[in-house]
Amino acid sequence: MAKMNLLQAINNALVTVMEEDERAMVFGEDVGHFGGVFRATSNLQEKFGKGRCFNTPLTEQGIIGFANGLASQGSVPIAEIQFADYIFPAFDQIVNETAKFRYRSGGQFSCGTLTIRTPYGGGIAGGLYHSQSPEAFFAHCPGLKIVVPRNPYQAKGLLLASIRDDNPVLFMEPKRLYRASVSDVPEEDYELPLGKADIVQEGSDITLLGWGAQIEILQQAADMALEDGVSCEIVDLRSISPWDAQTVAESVMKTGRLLINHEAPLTGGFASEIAATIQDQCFLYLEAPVARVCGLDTPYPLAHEKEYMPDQYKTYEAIKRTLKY
Amino acid sequence: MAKMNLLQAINNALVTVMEEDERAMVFGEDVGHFGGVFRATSNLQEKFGKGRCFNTPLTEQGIIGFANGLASQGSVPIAEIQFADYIFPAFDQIVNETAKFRYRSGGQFSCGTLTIRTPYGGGIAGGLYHSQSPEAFFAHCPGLKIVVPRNPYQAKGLLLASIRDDNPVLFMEPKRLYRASVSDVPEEDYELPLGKADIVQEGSDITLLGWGAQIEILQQAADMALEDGVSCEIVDLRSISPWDAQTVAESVMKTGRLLINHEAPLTGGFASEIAATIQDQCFLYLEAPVARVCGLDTPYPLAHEKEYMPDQYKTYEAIKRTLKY
Amino acid sequence: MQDRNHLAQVDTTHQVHIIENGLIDIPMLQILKPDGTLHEQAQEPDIDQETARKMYDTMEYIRVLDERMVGAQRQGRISFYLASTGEEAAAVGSAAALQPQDMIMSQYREQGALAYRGYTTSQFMNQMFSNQKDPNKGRQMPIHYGDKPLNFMTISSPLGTQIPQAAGYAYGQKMAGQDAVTICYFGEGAASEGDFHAGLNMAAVLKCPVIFFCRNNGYAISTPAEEQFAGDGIASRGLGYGVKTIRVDGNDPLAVYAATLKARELALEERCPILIEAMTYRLAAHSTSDDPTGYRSRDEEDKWRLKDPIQRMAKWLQHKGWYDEQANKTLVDETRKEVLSALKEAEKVPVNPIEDIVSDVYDKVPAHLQKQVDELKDHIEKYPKAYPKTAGRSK
Amino acid sequence: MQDRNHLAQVDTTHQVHIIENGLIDIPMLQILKPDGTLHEQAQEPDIDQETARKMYDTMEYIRVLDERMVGAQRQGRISFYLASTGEEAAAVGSAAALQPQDMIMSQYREQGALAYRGYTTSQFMNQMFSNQKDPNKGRQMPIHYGDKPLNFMTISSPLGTQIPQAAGYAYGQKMAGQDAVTICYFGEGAASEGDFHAGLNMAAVLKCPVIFFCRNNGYAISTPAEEQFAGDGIASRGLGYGVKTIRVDGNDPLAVYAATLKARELALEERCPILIEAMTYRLAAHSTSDDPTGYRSRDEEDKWRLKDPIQRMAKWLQHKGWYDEQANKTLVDETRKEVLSALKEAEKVPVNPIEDIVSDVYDKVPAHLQKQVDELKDHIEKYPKAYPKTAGRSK
Ligand SMILES: Cc1ncc(C[n+]2csc(CCOP(=O)(O)OP(=O)(O)O)c2C)c(N)n1
Ligand SMILES: Cc1ncc(C[n+]2csc(CCOP(=O)(O)OP(=O)(O)O)c2C)c(N)n1
Ligand SMILES: [Mg+2]
Ligand SMILES: [Mg+2]
Repeated sequence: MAKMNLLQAINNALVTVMEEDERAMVFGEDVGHFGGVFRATSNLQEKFGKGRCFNTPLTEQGIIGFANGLASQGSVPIAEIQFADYIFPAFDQIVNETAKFRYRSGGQFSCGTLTIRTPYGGGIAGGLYHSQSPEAFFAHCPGLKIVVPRNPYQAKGLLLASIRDDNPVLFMEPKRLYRASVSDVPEEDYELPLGKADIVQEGSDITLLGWGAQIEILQQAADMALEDGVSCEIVDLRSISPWDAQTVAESVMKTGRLLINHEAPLTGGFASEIAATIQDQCFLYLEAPVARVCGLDTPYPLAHEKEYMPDQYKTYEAIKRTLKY
Repeated sequence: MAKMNLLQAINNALVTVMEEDERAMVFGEDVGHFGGVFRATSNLQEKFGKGRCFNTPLTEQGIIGFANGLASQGSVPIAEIQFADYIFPAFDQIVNETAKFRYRSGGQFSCGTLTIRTPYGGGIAGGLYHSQSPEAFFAHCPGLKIVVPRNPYQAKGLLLASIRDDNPVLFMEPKRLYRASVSDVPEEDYELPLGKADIVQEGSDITLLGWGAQIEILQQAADMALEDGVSCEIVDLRSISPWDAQTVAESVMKTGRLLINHEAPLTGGFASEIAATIQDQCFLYLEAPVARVCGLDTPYPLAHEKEYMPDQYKTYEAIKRTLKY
Repeated sequence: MQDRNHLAQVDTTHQVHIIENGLIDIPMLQILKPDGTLHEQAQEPDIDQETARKMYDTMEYIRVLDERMVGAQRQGRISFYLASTGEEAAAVGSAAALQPQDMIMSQYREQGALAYRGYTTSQFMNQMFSNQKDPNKGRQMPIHYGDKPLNFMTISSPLGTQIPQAAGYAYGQKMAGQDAVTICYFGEGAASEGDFHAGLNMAAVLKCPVIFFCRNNGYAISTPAEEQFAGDGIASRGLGYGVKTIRVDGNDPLAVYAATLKARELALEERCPILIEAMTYRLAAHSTSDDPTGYRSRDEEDKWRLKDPIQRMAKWLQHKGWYDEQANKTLVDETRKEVLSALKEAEKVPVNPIEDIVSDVYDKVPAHLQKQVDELKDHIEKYPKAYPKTAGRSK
Repeated sequence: MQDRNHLAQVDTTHQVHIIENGLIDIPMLQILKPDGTLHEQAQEPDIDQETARKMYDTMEYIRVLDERMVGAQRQGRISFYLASTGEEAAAVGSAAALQPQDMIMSQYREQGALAYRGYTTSQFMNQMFSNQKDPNKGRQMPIHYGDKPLNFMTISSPLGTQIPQAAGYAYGQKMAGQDAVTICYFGEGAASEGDFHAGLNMAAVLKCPVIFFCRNNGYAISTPAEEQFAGDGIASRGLGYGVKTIRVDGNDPLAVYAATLKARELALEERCPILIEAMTYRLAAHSTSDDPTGYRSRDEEDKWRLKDPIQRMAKWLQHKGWYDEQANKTLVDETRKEVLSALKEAEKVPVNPIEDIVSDVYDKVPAHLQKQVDELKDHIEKYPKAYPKTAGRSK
């Protein structure tokens, strides 16, 4: 075990996989000698050479196009998109190509070995172009997996599993935790399962569901609610796609209430899918409507960032409303 | 009044607006002399000159980038994306630029005059790249309006309103109705409201909600259900964004049941937003879970297109299940 | 850290110096005259009779296949087709210069390259009927072929996407130390996509052994080349990327062959990309959904009919004494018959059972898709008449 | 229909002819020697004392502003800054050659162009403090200026997106018959984006009066130009698009001025795009979030310090007798004071009231957003301490 922050845990996972599999390659804007603008890829070029860890020209559509080709050839590309806000030029390559490669070829070719890493989320005074949480855009696209870790331990285990999984994975890293979140991380190799939610805290009155950096928010709100005698179950979804409806439904059947929290705008955010599914699967168990505590339906603000955030206070208020319903 | 098919109604709306406003310009791949691959822009170049109706090079990101600039300058661009499946290279220009232009500039500049027209949807043996219904990808993006007509009359009135609305509008045309749907269309100018759903048929037992070509499917299913004595209310959402939650909620409060149908894959489709909102707003009125009859969570198939489609039989079965719940 | 100087190669001038069209001249390699004889200054590529005959036969074969399939579409037997008439030399001449281990990533009008690799008439038909013998499992519209054993990447409809992919594929080949390159075909229309820019630039910077082969056939559906770009074709872009570039007469099979041979050699030796622009003309309609009389004249087409690559090669073969009139007639007749019978055969083969609707979305069918297909199967059982292709069948 | 022939301009060759790097030479316009004297063969642009002084003063102003704001960021007073040190001549020299009605679409390192147009120190500060006096309403990170009265388009962080937009804007200007062009600034890094390709190609084909102005400053964050492209800079791409192109010494204010003047003239006269590549060097860190010692040597930077555009122009002004040492000292001192006081002032101005969180998403606030902001206001009332910027304030 070692104390690592989230960046170190990711770097550690990358070293692990690059040592093990010489087909693994890490690339993106500034990821080479410099080690990436957040330094997640520090020292990889020194350790594994310029052929396996390199800067690309500044073109997200090119990075993912290149990665798709490399994956279909049998290499193991780990591509970085510098900010999730800049993933959209690659949207076509991801949604029409990465995700449909295996299907359209009847399984002859695929991008199964591809992993796309990208920092996402707000709370860092980044404004509308350094704060977005675009998971829902990709969750509507069959063929991709989407994974979000909540801390360094989760990050290493989930990233190793994502890289080795034979499906393309979009691995979204909560950047406000990069240095802020520190935890014990085993130095040896381990994997955490994809597609499985994680019950972070058991409780009986309401299920609080989220992912990534928002898990901390849920924890704070749960602590506030506890003062009122409310027992919250906290579930980290971890995989947005495919998502673990079963664990969520079981939790809701137990608590009778569900609150979902995400930073992305409310409308069409992934909470809507969860609410739609759970109201169907748990109709007779629900004692109140599924509550969504999300970003506003606006671009991500700068001056009003605090006000925009689905923070612990808004979450706590929604817990109270849901319990009083 | 004249009998027009959906293409003619669109062409007629374009002529109307180009005659009225010389800032209006129509462009895209093959839209010039040829009049577009579906012929929606026939004769516009002849009538209004090459300066105002022109072919672009083959680049969707360029078409929308160009259109964004043109709109911010004060012209009235009406850009065509040849198939909705090919809108993804323009995703960044739409989601990060078109939609955020006004917001980021504090209202100094905007793309309010822009309209993007694109044919969408399946049922034409088009396979995974000529059949997609990408509305949900855009519905998660504040700042855009999304409009879908169900027939020629609606198409002309909604397109005129979309072009004149001072917000960027994504106007999605159900291509399987292009020639198949014929209706009486006034030759004079008229507009239909954006953001307002349309009650196509009143009923009392269940609300069937959809848009575009699926309204026909809902009608057929409603006819089947009528034989069993079930009275269906059919609502055409028309605007996906912003959507008319009020009309839908009122209908559901009356019928107690809601079924939503769309062609796009189930997970993260726009039905999820509607279900999430309605279970919240109508929790105590709902006698059964909101039902979603949608595409499978796969790319759009070719050989199994019929099986994939959320058709009248699947809809009818879901009506029965919902009523029996 | 070593100092960098991005001005090292730059000369200085003191007058406003404008770089513009016409500054370089990019001539087009032509080896055969239209009458099939060699240009005086031209060197015949090192090509044996067998290869030459295979090239010729493949072009003839494709011409017949195209013609028959356009017919089949008109009869309503298939939903869609896209012919390469007039452009056969571009695909076949280049494919002939490759090795079987080279990956082919094509746009959609390069059926000649696939046929040259050995794709059979039945295989073509199975794809076009989306039946269960199609290795792509009937998932795409006709002409979206793909065959892993032949190193022919499954075609994707969105234009240009294969261009950066080809750079990546070739990079992977290089890293794996393979004696192989990737060839990437695309039209001059597709070259307007952002992916073209990304692909060429990345290939140049990352030194990928890839041949970018552009068929400049004058049209992208109805859009003529002059409304597609304002530079000197696609070749003039090579310089901007620092990519070695060759322009070739796309209707001259020998020139295409020679250019591609050279390109492959350079790509492997120098581990670098090469751009080939083949100047040709789309004699066919864009596809069976298109009618070119709406945007071009018969007269214009006729001028290009005179440059027919098949005729040109036939004449050269005659000069060489490698042409066999009778064998050729037999080939054409046999192909016609073969196409018809393969078509009839493929028509009868059912589509994949319904289970396949959810396969290959992921490596394994996840729980939510299993549930969706199970419900679908129950539903089909209730309404067998509504789903005639799959009702009553199971895996 | 008139016949088209996309081969009309193409010559024929009979040898494999390879187009490659080095085939054309794209020299760089330099008018001033580093010592501020004119090159013998160079012609001094037609520039009056007032314009020359304004250019110089603007560069000095920006140098001071940059330096002070980097300091303010280090003190934690603003969250982010991005300096243009060493590149002032590129932005200022080009802006000086434009007319006020020309639209400026910049990347983010062209504060010099904005200052030249008359943006005041207070305006800079209001943007950087996202306060309610910022016409962009505090919606973007520091340095994302935008000002409609000055025809300066609000900056967008995603790189390259303004390139096709500039083509469209210029097309609109042309269609409206305006005597105006658009200038579009971007870095050599941004020129790798697909949007660059789309923008230049469309502008060329659709004949848009736009000046594409590339600052090639050798780096995109840590990525050196040699890992960004393999061609001869960005200028060599102009030929591929059929876009008239000028390369200029970006550290020579007179050369930049002369090139842009010429470009504007051509763009208006011929209604066509022009590409200018200004060769310069980013002496500053990429931004205050960056530390260049991780990827380049001090020594390399020092070589470029010798090419300082401000020094060069100062010497030329001295030669001309237009330099006023005292006035210059005053300018620098005054600017320092002005920046400090404007900063203190702007710091105190509150952000917009909470109602603005939902404005400008649409032209009017739609019902669902009204509801969201109403709920938010109630919430803020309950937790005023958690939202100190907006609690207790209303519009
Ligand atoms: C991204 C994308 N946009 C649009 C289309 C529709 N489309 C199919 S073929 C075609 C023209 C392609 O022309 P070109 O690349 O020159 O190839 P050619 O047909 O001439 O062989 C168009 C616009 C598409 N398939 N993909
Ligand atoms: C689409 C996109 N991708 C990545 C980034 C992150 N980013 C900001 S600036 C920059 C480097 C830009 O370099 P260049 O264009 O050369 O301009 P310079 O900073 O040298 O002036 C990068 C990668 C971005 N803003 N937008
Ligand atoms: Mg073409
Ligand atoms: Mg740069």
